[in-house]
Amino acid sequence: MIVTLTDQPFEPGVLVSAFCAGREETGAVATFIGLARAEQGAARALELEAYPGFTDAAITEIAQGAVTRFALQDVHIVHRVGVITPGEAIVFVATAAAHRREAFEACDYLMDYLKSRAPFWKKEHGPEGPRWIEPTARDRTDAQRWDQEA
Amino acid sequence: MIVTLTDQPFEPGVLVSAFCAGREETGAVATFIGLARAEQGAARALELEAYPGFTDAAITEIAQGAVTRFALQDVHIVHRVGVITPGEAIVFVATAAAHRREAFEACDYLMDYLKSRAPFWKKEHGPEGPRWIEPTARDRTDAQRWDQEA
Amino acid sequence: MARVLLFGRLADQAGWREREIEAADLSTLRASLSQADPVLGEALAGPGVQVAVDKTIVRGEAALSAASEVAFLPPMSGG
Amino acid sequence: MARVLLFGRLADQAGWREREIEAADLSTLRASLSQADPVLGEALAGPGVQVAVDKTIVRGEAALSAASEVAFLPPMSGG
Repeated sequence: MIVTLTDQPFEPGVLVSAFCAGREETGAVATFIGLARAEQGAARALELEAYPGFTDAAITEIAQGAVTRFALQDVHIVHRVGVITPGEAIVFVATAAAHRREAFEACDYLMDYLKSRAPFWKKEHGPEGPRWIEPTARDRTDAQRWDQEA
Repeated sequence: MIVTLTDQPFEPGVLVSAFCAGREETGAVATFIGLARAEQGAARALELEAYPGFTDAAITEIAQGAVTRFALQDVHIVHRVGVITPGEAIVFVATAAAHRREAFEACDYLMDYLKSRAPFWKKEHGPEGPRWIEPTARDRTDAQRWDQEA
Repeated sequence: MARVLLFGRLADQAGWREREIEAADLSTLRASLSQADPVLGEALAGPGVQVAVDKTIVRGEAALSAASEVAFLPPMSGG
Repeated sequence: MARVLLFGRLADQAGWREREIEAADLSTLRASLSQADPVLGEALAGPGVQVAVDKTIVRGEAALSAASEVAFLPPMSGG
């Protein structure tokens, strides 16, 4: 399992190739890539702040829980921090499992956590200046699905 | 939208990089990669037969339906045919949407279709010789989830 | 002369995948195939076997032209 | 001397992200921060603001040593 925070742009495809390589007993790899949207100019850049040592530890703990919960063979999470411009990858999650249902559900679960509960602070730089973002109602609802099912 | 059947091995990461490139209004890319499992030697190779012109047309029709149903911005499907050895990619599905729920659900939906209903004929070459495979009960149940929700 | 295609286990059973056969309609084609190979004829009429004419699934009878492509499709396994 | 870290909007409000402050426990630290900047003091006590001591969330009081790292965390937005 790898969990990385990085302030440098990364190429999701390279991570996918490495994650899929040499897997003779993995039937299913699900991945998710979150990209920064331009929103027709409404969002010029996104700035993400993490607390190194705290944020990555929190994500690692959740990822370890997902490995047990969904019987995963492997997880790879990369999260950008710092200033991210439209079109760049913000987050990459890959899950490997014997079968597809587990791989999909774990990837979905991890993304819900990362988007709504992970310790990041998000600032949007738009035409009207910077603005701190709180989780949306939908982020909270999405994340709560897993509490009810647990 | 691209739907391709190929009898050549392909590298999923290369497809992911191409699919993600230059997307300024896509917030979410979900991908799934199905790999051939060795099953501790029980499966030596998988052989997939398609009906060119029929199989790809059927998949394209389902993918077009998914674009409408899940408000997708783009879909890319690549499916191997012929003899596939353990560790090789059998299927690649990528979906692009503004938000992650749609991207995930569409990818899940397309995989359920591809694994259980798409016009392929599958032969497993194991230690006891070749054997034609029928869809599993779980494949049928997974695919039926979408009928109930429709 | 219709172009007849067999897929999956039907091709294995028959020992061929593609053949040109003279037939004016599907029932004539089935009769001709059964006569040449009764085991195959039974398999083609078996449960779950579908027929496509010119890549479109057909239920029941269909007229065939010289250029018709008739495919016998056993239950699909998915990929 | 505890190492005090502010995150997100708290850092913007305070105009600093990291500072060394003398305090034997959290309540003393809060009082000291409030005295220097009452608006910040209020923000640090605001709804949803959590405190981590040495990267572990702490509720209520905590003793601080010279090597302690105290982080004030506004509501987390997710990534």
